[in-house]
Amino acid sequence: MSNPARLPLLSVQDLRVAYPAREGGMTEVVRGVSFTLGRERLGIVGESGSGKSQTGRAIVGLTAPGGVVSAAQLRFGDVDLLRCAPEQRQALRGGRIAMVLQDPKYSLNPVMAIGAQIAETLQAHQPCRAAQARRQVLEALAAVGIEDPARVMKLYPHEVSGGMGQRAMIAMMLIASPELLIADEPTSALDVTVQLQVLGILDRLVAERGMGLIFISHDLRLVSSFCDRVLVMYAGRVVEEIAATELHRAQHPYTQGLLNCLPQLGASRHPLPTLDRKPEWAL
Amino acid sequence: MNTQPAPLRQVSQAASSWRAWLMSDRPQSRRQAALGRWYAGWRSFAANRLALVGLGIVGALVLVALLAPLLSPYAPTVGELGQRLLPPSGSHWLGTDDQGRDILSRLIHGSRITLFVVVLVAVLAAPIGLLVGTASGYAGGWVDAVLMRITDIFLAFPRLILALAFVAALGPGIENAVIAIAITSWPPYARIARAETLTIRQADYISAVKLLGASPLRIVLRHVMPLCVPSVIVRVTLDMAGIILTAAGLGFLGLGAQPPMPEWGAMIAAGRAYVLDQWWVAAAPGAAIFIVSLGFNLLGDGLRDALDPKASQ
Amino acid sequence: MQASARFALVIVVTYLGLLAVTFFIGRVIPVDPALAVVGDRAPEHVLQRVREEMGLNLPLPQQFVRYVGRALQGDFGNSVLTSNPVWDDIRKTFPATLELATCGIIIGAGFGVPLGVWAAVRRGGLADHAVRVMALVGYSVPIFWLGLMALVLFYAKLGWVAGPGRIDVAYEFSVQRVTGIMLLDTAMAGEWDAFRSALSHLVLPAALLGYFSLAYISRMTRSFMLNELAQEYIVAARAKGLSETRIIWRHALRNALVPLVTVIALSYAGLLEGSVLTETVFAWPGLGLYITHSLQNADMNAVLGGTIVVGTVFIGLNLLSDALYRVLDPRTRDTRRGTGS
Amino acid sequence: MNPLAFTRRALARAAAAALTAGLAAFVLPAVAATPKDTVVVALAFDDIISLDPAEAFEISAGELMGNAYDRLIRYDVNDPSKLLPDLAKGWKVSDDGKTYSFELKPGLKFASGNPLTAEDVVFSLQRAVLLDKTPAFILTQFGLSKVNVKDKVKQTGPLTLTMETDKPYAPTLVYNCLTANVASIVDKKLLMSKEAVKDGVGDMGYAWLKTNFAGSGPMKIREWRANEIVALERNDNYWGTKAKPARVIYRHIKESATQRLLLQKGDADIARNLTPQDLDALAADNNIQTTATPKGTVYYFSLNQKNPTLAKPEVREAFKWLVDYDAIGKTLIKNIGVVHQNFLPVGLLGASKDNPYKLDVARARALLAKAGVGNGFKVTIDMRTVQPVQGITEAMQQTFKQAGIELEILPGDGKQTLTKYRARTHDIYIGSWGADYWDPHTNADTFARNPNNADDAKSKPLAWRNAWDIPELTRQADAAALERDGAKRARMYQELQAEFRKNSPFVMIYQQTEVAAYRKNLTGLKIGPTSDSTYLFNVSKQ
Repeated sequence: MSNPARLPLLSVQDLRVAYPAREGGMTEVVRGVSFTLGRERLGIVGESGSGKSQTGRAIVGLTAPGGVVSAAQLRFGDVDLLRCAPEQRQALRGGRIAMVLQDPKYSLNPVMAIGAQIAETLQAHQPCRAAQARRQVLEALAAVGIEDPARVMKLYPHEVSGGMGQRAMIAMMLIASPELLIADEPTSALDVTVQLQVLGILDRLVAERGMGLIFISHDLRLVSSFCDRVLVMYAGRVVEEIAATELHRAQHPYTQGLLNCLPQLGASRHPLPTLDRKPEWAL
Repeated sequence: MNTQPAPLRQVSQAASSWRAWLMSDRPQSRRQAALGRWYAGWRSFAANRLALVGLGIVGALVLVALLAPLLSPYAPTVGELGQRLLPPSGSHWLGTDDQGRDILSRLIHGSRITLFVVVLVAVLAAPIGLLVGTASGYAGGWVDAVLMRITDIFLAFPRLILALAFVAALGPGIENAVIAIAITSWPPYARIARAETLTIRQADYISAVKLLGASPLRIVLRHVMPLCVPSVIVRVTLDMAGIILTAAGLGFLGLGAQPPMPEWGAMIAAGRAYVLDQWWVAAAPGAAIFIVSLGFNLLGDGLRDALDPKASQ
Repeated sequence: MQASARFALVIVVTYLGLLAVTFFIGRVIPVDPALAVVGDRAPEHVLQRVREEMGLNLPLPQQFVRYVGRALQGDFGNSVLTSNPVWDDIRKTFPATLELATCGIIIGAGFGVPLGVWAAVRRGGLADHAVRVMALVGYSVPIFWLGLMALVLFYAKLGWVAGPGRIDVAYEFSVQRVTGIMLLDTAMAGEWDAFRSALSHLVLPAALLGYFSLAYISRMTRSFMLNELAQEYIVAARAKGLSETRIIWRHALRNALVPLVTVIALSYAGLLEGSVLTETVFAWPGLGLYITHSLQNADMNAVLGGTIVVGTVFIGLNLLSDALYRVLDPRTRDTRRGTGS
Repeated sequence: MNPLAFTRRALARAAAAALTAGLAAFVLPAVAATPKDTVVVALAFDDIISLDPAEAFEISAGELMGNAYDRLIRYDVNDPSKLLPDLAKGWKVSDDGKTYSFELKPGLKFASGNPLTAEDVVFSLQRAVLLDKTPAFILTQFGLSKVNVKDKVKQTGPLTLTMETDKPYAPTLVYNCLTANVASIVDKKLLMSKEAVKDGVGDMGYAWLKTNFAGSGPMKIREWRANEIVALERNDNYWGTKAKPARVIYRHIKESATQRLLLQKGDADIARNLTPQDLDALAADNNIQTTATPKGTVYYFSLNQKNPTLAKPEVREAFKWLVDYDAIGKTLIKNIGVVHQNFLPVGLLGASKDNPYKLDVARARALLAKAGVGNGFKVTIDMRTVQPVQGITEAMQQTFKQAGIELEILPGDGKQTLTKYRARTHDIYIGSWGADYWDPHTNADTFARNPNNADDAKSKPLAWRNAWDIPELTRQADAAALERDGAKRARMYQELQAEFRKNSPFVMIYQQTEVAAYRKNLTGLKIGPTSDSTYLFNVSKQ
């Protein structure tokens, strides 16, 4: 729980995201999500289509064209994200709120050298000389644990491994030292060994810089091991909010379902537990 | 566009339930899936007003072509020199040409020729392209090399020149013009088909079919070609305007259509001598060509946006 | 190394193909080439003599061998119609087409790309439809008709531009032709009046050709841009807080350029074939007109020369676009500098 | 590379292009009015293939030859039946009518500065025969050949020469032939200096002269750029009154409409290939005047006698009743031709003016019925896709239909239809024939002579091309060529034409009138009856 003395970093009340349906009308993919966030690690868990990513994007302001975002309240620190001008929204993005996307293979511009892409973020928020920018980029790359930043800087995305790509991505998003980082499945595209390294880096940086983190994932175990607090989403709603340490006490059958699906060492794997979904949960 | 399959009538109560059926994301049968896909395509196509305009124009062309004898006020090839080059008037809505023939009637009958040319060229060129493309794409190796060389040679050859040459060689007559245009316009389709095939070839289900021991021929014809068809169709529709213009160009250069055939290009060619004073003689067929090819373009454009995920989305 | 060898082979084959096709055409056209030389009134014995001189009495295979043999030695003979060596003719006509096509493509790409981008960004909006219609109109108008109309309006009625031909008669002989490209020659000679005259002769046909390639280029730009704008890295770029302008021009278009260069190169090649119709309407002594006229008179030497030039241009531009492709897309450069971690 | 910069560049170029376009649009005036000393002619001259008078035989080339080369004698443009001295001061024919002798004016010079003597004249005539290009027959028909020309054409003094013919031809015929281009006088010294020798045989400068000039006429040919431009320049060494314009420039403009635009804008002083409609329109423009002259060119269509149906005399006549001469004359060929139903164009000796035929479907039907094809038949016609030929053909297609004759039109380019015509594989051919020189024999020779109708005949006149076997007419034509009494000769041609009108498989349609439209500030423009007698050097410009 965040310290009530300080006003929360982010407070979301009854957030809704709707898209026009093929069949006329609108379909809501996020249906009244509410939570507040301090400088802590919040995990959002759910199957694909549960609306967790949409929640994240709505906060950053990257809801795809056509989508309609509404909320009782959506404020970031002292800024009312619902009412502020697009320019301000843009200034926030990457500056104070950053977002790490799932797969570096697609989320990095294939025809731009990595260094240039990182520098770009910096330039967009705190204009500075090329030399200055270069230095900061090198630092940023070093910060995400890349041994020879000078070389990597000049590389193109297709020339680096997924792990390194994702680190570059993180560097790119953190270089303007934001206060809130939204990580949307940041590791699910990477192979397991690399996942941990990247998470480690993420963990360290968030801690060092005292950022708020929203960690979006389908992997409950990962989230629970990594976050302070967990939102479990189903069909666009938050079905349960629970501290990571309390997970085993989860009330909601869906959460329990998710938990049961996690294989436990020693326990027999037969019959394989399956996740059952009840329509009434979605109500 | 009728999306209701006959055998399943009893299912249908209201159109809405139909829509639901068509758009269900858990289709029960292959047919339902296919129809659903078409329906979705149609919806995104219909969402594009310009495309509908195009469809309308093309439809109108077909209609006019069918009803030509009923619609045209005069005979298209009979005129009287005394009546030549009359400006548009009540009796001759679009005026008369240098032979004193009613231009409107000629335009109306000309629509048949235009349609004939467009359809025939498409029917001739597209399959050739498909066959060559898929064959070389699937076979690879020297077959690919040879076929693609040939394609390149045709591409490298100035197109109108080639068409001219063939028309000259085959002799006058619209059919020959069609053949000539077809011969010169298949290479692009081959290229497209080949590109598609190269990607399709890798697909698992192709290897599956292979494992089942299907002959290459069968694979190409049954499994590869059908998948290339949409993109080729789109390309063809987009090219139809080009075809019309090429035909017109040939007619303009005095090849292709034989007088007194009311071929639009030939009509422009004839009207060219009067373009400064009796402007309508050339303007009318010019406008006709313009409208029709615009129609085909809008249609093709819409089709592409609807069928080709790359361009739309 | 080995790749370049294969490439050389490809080129050779293509050329041989061009030769074969041209020869074939020359023989299937029901025109007696000798007749083109001697004309209608020629007594029979003159016609026969010329037929022999042209080797038209030899069996076809033998003719083809002769033909290829001479072509391979770079000897394309004289044009029947102009009595000049074919190369001289091409040295005169090709620059005319080159000048026209180049200005055409500059206009076409210079306006087409931005318009395409605009349309893509405003997808489904008014701008999109406007550009679409404008482009499709470009696809759909018979150029010879539009050309004549443009002449009537801008030359005859308004007098804004000069008429058909490449330069006013007054300057026809004052400027000596080095490159054959009027704008260059006049500029190099410092004859600015002549330059203006050449320019004002060029504007109309160039604008027309430009418009026609613009139509194609803007459409392709649009669809490439739509494709790029849907990519994940655009989302990332937005997440970085970049301005839309930067995202569109620097990220999306920069990627769209990769396929776009090919499109532009190809439509340039198309223009360089020489637009027979435009050249007729504007009395522009270019390659298209030359080839067509030669073809109609079965002047196959000339046709072959022209075809080879067009073919070369086509191949050359393909190479160029491949090269540009490599420059623009790092993924196609086979430098594996990367490391894993 | 910096992508942003790249696109900027693209934009910059766009802007630049737009700017220049705008500039050209507004800053540049339409640069009208050609230089005072230069006459600019808009003409379609894509027919020129050679500048060598011994070879050049095309209409446009003819005009250049007429302006740039001298002959021994010319005919009077205002009265073609009169002969005028050109290089020759005097000429006479021997009593046996077989030896012609000429005396040159003294002190003649070529444009090159070389003196012009009888040696050059002899060389020129011999050269034409020896090269034996297409127009050579105009000289060889008098019995000159590669073998004998060296003794038949002889220099008899520095300024005198003689030419022998094999038969006593009508002198007018011989003289008229010597006014033709092929008898132009070329610069021996210059040509021999350019001679190319291939395996021991010199070409007498042929290869060089194809694209160059070696004459003595009022104008020099400065440059010929095929399908673009021909430039003539005043010849300051000319023996006679110097040419009025310093420069005559022909611009190749194919479209009549375009020619008209150029003329009205003042970018051309003379437009030469205008359609009737454009001429009508120009009549309203008071900066423009027109001049017209009946040419030696007749338009006709002919029935191939190898086709059994077309070979029937009744059918032949029927076709002559199935052309709406009247309507065609009033519309399609208005201003550019007059209906004429004889093979001799008006203006030539003995040309008949009788035009008995008119559109009479009933009569034609009767004739066809008589021939046993009363219920019609299908037949093809080979046609060049040029106006007014195409218009006329389409008009005929309609009138033929009224008599049940289905006419299928096979359009084609000139050379194509011609190839077929010369192979006698056509049904009907529509085309034109222009006099090669100003004498009735030129047309009689081709329309009414067919010495040998076999497929491998040596000469293939129009009569042969339509397989029209006419020994009797051929004899008459030959006799007419030898008749030395002008009046008698005229009568003989009258008879030939009468017979031809009745029975020939040729349906003569009209005689061409060439019209030139020119700007008011020009004077002295006159279209000559033959292609080589339109003298631009007489044109002056205020």
